[in-house]
Amino acid sequence: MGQSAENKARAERNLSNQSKLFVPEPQFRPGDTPDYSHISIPTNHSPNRPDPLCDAHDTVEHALKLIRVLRFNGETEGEWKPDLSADKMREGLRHMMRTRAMDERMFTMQRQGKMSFYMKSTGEEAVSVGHAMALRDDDMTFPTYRQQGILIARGASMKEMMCQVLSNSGDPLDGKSIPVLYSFKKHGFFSISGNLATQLIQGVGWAMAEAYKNTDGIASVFTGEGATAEGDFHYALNFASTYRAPCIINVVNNQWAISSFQGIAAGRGETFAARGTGYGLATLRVDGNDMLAVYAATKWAAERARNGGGATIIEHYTYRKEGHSTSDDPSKYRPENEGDVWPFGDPVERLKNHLIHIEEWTQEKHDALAEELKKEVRETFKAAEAMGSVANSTQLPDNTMFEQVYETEPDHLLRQREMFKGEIG
Amino acid sequence: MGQSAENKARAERNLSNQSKLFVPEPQFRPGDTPDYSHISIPTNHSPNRPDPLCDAHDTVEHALKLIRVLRFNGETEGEWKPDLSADKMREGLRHMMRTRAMDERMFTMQRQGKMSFYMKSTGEEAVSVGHAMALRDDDMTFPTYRQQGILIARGASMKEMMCQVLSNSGDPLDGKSIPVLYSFKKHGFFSISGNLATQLIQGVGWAMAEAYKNTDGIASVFTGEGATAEGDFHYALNFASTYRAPCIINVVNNQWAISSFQGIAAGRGETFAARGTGYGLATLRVDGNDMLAVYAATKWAAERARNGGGATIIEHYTYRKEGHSTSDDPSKYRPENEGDVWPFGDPVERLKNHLIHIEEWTQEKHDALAEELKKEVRETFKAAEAMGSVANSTQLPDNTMFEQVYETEPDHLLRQREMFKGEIG
Amino acid sequence: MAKMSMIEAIRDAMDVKMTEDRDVLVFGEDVGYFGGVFRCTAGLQEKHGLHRCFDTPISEGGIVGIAIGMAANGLRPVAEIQFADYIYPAYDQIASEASRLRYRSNGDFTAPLTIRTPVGGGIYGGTTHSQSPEALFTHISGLKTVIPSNPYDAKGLLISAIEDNDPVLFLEPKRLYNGPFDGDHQKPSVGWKSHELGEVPEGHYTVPLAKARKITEGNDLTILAYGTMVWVAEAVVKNMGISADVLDLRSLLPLDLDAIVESVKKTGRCVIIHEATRTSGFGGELSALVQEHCFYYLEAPIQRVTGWDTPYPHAQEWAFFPGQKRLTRAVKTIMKAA
Amino acid sequence: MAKMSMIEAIRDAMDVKMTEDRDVLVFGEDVGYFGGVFRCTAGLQEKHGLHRCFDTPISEGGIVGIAIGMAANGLRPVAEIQFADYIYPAYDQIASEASRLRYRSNGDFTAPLTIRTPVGGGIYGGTTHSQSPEALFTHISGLKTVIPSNPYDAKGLLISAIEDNDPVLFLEPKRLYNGPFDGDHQKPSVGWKSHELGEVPEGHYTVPLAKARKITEGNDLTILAYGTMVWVAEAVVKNMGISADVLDLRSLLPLDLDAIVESVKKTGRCVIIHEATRTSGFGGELSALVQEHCFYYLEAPIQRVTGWDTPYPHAQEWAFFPGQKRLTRAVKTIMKAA
Ligand SMILES: Cc1ncc(C[n+]2csc(CCOP(=O)(O)OP(=O)(O)O)c2C)c(N)n1
Ligand SMILES: Cc1ncc(C[n+]2csc(CCOP(=O)(O)OP(=O)(O)O)c2C)c(N)n1
Ligand SMILES: [Mg+2]
Ligand SMILES: [Mg+2]
Repeated sequence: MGQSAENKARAERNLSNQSKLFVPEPQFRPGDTPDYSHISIPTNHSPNRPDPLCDAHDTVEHALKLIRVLRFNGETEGEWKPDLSADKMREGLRHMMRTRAMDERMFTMQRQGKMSFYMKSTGEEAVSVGHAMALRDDDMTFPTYRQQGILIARGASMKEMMCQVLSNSGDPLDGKSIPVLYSFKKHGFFSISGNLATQLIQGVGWAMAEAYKNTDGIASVFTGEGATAEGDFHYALNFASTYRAPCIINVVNNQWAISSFQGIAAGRGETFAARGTGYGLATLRVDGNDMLAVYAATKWAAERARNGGGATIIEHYTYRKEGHSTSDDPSKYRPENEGDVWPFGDPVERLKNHLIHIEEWTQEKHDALAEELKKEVRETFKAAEAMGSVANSTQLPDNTMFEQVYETEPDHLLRQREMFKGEIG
Repeated sequence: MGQSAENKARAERNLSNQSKLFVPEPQFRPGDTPDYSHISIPTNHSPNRPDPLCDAHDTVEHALKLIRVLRFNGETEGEWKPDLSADKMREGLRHMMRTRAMDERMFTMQRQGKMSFYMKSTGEEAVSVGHAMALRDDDMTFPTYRQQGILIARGASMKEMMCQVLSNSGDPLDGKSIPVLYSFKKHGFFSISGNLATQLIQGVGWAMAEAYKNTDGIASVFTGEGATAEGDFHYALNFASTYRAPCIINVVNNQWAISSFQGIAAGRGETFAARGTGYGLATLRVDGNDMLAVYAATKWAAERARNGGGATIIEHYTYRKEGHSTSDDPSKYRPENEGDVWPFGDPVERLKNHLIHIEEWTQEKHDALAEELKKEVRETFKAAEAMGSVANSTQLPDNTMFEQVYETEPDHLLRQREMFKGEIG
Repeated sequence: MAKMSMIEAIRDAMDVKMTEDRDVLVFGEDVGYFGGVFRCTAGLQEKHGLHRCFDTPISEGGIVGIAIGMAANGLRPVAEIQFADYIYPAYDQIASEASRLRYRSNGDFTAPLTIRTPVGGGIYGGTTHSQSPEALFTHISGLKTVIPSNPYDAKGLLISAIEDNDPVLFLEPKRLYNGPFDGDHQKPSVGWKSHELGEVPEGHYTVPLAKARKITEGNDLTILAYGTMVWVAEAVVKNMGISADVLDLRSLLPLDLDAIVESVKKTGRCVIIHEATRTSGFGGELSALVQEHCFYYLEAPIQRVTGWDTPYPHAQEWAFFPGQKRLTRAVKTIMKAA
Repeated sequence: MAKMSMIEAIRDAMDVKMTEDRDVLVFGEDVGYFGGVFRCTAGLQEKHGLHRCFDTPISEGGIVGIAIGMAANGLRPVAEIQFADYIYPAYDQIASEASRLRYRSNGDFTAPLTIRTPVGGGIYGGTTHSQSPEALFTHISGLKTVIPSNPYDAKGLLISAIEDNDPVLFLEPKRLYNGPFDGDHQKPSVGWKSHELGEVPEGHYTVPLAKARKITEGNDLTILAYGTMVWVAEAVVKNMGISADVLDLRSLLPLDLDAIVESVKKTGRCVIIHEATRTSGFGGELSALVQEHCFYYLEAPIQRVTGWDTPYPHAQEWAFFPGQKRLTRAVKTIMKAA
């Protein structure tokens, strides 16, 4: 096309407002009344449960269905129902409630200026807690910022976690990282990166090392549905497939990536679990608000990985009930009550209902537990805050910032340490 | 694990040679006698031909099968048989033979030191030629270094191509790029990058621009099977799906990526076409040594894209008959005769046999054409070489190297031009 | 003249270009309906349509990749990378592709695209929301790198960037989005509306891409600064009561070397300040250029004032940030030196 | 003592470490059965097993990504990137992840991995097989960047890199793989076997990571060089018959600043040479450091001799390459200057 033809074409485009460029949009925006009746919740819940060492191809349908165990009426159903004692289920309930109680308190404290930032996992507690309970405690997890439930389930010190979000003198990370980017090697919890998706392929490498070392350890890696669009997601699926790495690749589909609905990442793809099909990975899709289903799917994938069957991708279908972080206001881009009408209910309520249904729990006990946890969280926070916060002083010496750049401080950093000493006088 | 426990574990690993780390290997290595009898060549060749605007899901099976038209006995068969006149088929045959003749000559000339480097497409000519013939000439292609057949089919000047590989005064790129990294906007042939896979997502962007401008142009992007492991491949599939970009994503599976067999990239994935399934793209897999099948599959995908149906991924199943490039010696990593026993035959032979079978061609005409093309290539090369080569002088002024870094040369480059002037005296 | 924050000025630049030229598209993570996490694209989708301002998948490489294809196909895409700290997945598309397309095709194809991204610290963003990676881009031939320090320049430079026929990386100092910032985080913040550089003409105007701007004029010292550091430098000059040229470089590649050389030849002393990590930062290049061109005029060693060679820490943010104290010390040292 | 080419020395370093330590793994594109496109890993798979030296998918980001995970899990991976020109898809994993893991986890996790990759031109590789991107890595805190110029150093430095507990980028000047190269491409090439630095001890030895090496000793001038440029500098010094310190820096980050400062204080003149593009190249940092530390000793402006600010052209390779002519001119200029 010559220059003048190009100019003409441009002028025409400027006149017309026609375009065939398709851009996906969510069904509901602020002001709309969300209606999710089109999301079918199958009554006979789930696909079958194949042998964990089955051919990956046998799970193709699972990527398009939804593994569920808990019915809304408190009953359980289907092949995936795990063999969990009432004690274990109560333990899981407690972990979820404790996670939620901590999230609540931290959010409020951030609003009061005690910390710079916080991220809740409200509505998604079953994913992290159910998953962690189905793993061995020494299986390394590579979480995102929304799996604090793993730490809670594995018995990490809540005070240490709070000191991390406060960036104070009790912070194991010495204030180097922003709130919620925990690192707890002792709890099999990999250092969380602020860069999305990068850890997926690292977790695959970790799993390859387990295989190389001839252990039966596995790795479990996490991403939100939004971050599946990064190259690292592809690397993880591809390398996990090629080297049959003993790992689980979890996609937590909570419908939103900050303000973008899941369709921006999904495109015309039917589910995120189905992304694994073309790589020859086992693919499961699970009701992420159903702790028993998450537990069951994880058990299956862990057994597969541990026994040489290779990687499974699990899509945890859930909903992000709150804002993305304390910096976010979700009412700007989605209907306020969307979370309430989300058809899969609340993970805490659903497990509670089941335990009450089987007469292993009561509403009174539940309320008492909630109260107990609230108190524990409040007191723990008080103790943590005593060690400093950004609101007054973090009580952290500034020159820790020069540490852990390298194993030993090279000359140029020593020189800069000196310059800094001169600066603070 | 404490330090001493870690040391002990390491010592144990050093003693044992056990490892569960799986690393895939090709079936045959130098010294082996390759046997491909396990690759089934279906006699009733292909899957059905759905409507080009069908649901992507209707092509899931196509990703696992193989579209074929030409039988080895010269007959054609199946729903995919395109409506191509004998003239058009002879034209295709000629393009393939011309591509091959040029490749042969350039290879020899490289060995004689006339150019620094060359890459042949021998055995894969049907992919580029069949594809180009099924597109409109103004559809933009984003090729790799092995689709020179597109240029030939679109009538690019062979002399200009030769001047490019010679980096001489007739080179439209002024010697800036290494041989075969052509750029021919006028022939809808995007500038080839030396960086693998990067152009896939650019092609999707080009296609989005076509949709935005409300034209009915499409883009067609290429990658080898090896380079599908790059992040850009994932970006391309994902963005093409999200924005329903009018494009075709071609994976040329020629079994080898330099010395790595296709299983390194594929892992446990069944086919490369199937990678598209999880993204909700249409997926076709085609016998890449069957020009009519390539033509037919491309027509289908182009029609789908042009009419708003979105992107198709096509895996072209073929074999790289020669070394990766003039720098490569394939006998180091695969059996010498593997190409000969490759069960899908040679694309030129297969189309020739068909034309002879339908009595539109003879062996004599074929030999004469081969001779004619050889001569044409030899003479064209002579004319091109007269314009310079790396063997003596490229006849290119050195300071063209400062041009086209930016639209206008900024001060710092002008200063460097001056410095260079001083240097050459 | 309107009063605008830097966010509004940036938004206005895009609005002006989108209105003038239908080839201008705007996209990136959260930029569509929501208008961007820093609100720089707020309202553009509503005004110009879904297909002209839209959300992308979280894939920086993909975002720049489609921008290149669109630009090569005649459009003028403006892509947002949510934080410069997240630009690295797009590094290959920027360095190997956008910046090389014109050269490797000898002008057959070009990539007139703009990449906008917020840089710098000062908002407790820690290691992954505070980086200033300009030096990783000024090493890339074929690319232009621009960084405004105020609303007026931001709008004028962004319009120039969009109209430029080469790829431009447009760095936005996020700590300046709402007002100038002199490094004193305990002072109440002042908005752009009460600053003269918050006066932004309506409609179309440009600020040229390779021209520095003199913020203060003086004889004893030259301070080379860009982005947030311009305001740190201005405050130090004012507080110390010294007579100094403060140059806001605005464009790092290409660079206004003439303005730099003219000033240093006059003053004989040069301090360079940037927020980025010291080693191999852009200050190294500036220092080398100054001594190459002004060697015989220099009365004291050129000083670099920078962030430390560590990641940007969270709790120790203000100990990392090159604020007035650090600059003042350097100025004192250079003024004392014989 | 054995005579080895640089390829053999590099291979030997890996062989020694793989034999000593089963935690050492080697992988990358084509490195397994085939032994790498430059043959640096030839024979390692056969000797140490398929699971210790293997091919990877063509995915530089994936390669570095698994290396990080393995390293964090106690192994010592050595990853090959086929050409440094193809390292950019791994840039994020290197800059944001490998280099940051120790810091952001405060030492809870570390990434002791080595990334080997060939750099530099001189083989008609054009824009995408010739780059020298070291300056893009010396800006990254937490990473070490090393570049040998001969077989002896290559082996010793590579063993140090593998044993180091931090990530190390190991750059291999491909034009030096088979012999020293002084920039004169018309001269018949000489192999390492006839050079004293081709004498390489068998078994384990190390060359420390932050120490420069003096190639020639003299009083009038200091030339700072690394990689291929070391041999260009040596040839110029010899041909011009001048008395110069030629320092082979070997390690760029951390840097042996003491050796540099000592030499420049002695000679008062400094020329820096590198093959990479000029603007924001590592020469800028070196120049800045030299003038900061030796200002009062300098008798002439520091000179930078570099590749041009263009992509590396194919046909014009030798016009881009900073060879003896370019360096000689700079030396003459600096020696003439008062
Ligand atoms: C590489 C990179 N790009 C962008 C961001 C900014 N960012 C942080 S969280 C987020 C959304 C992630 O959404 P999703 O993956 O769905 O996880 P969710 O927050 O829903 O758990 C974005 C865009 C980032 N941290 N890293
Ligand atoms: C990003 C990048 N990594 C590595 C290379 C080096 N390289 C060039 S071609 C090639 C193999 C490609 O194989 P495939 O994609 O199957 O294409 P084919 O050569 O078989 O057509 C490699 C590794 C490159 N050019 N770019
Ligand atoms: Mg999400
Ligand atoms: Mg191939």
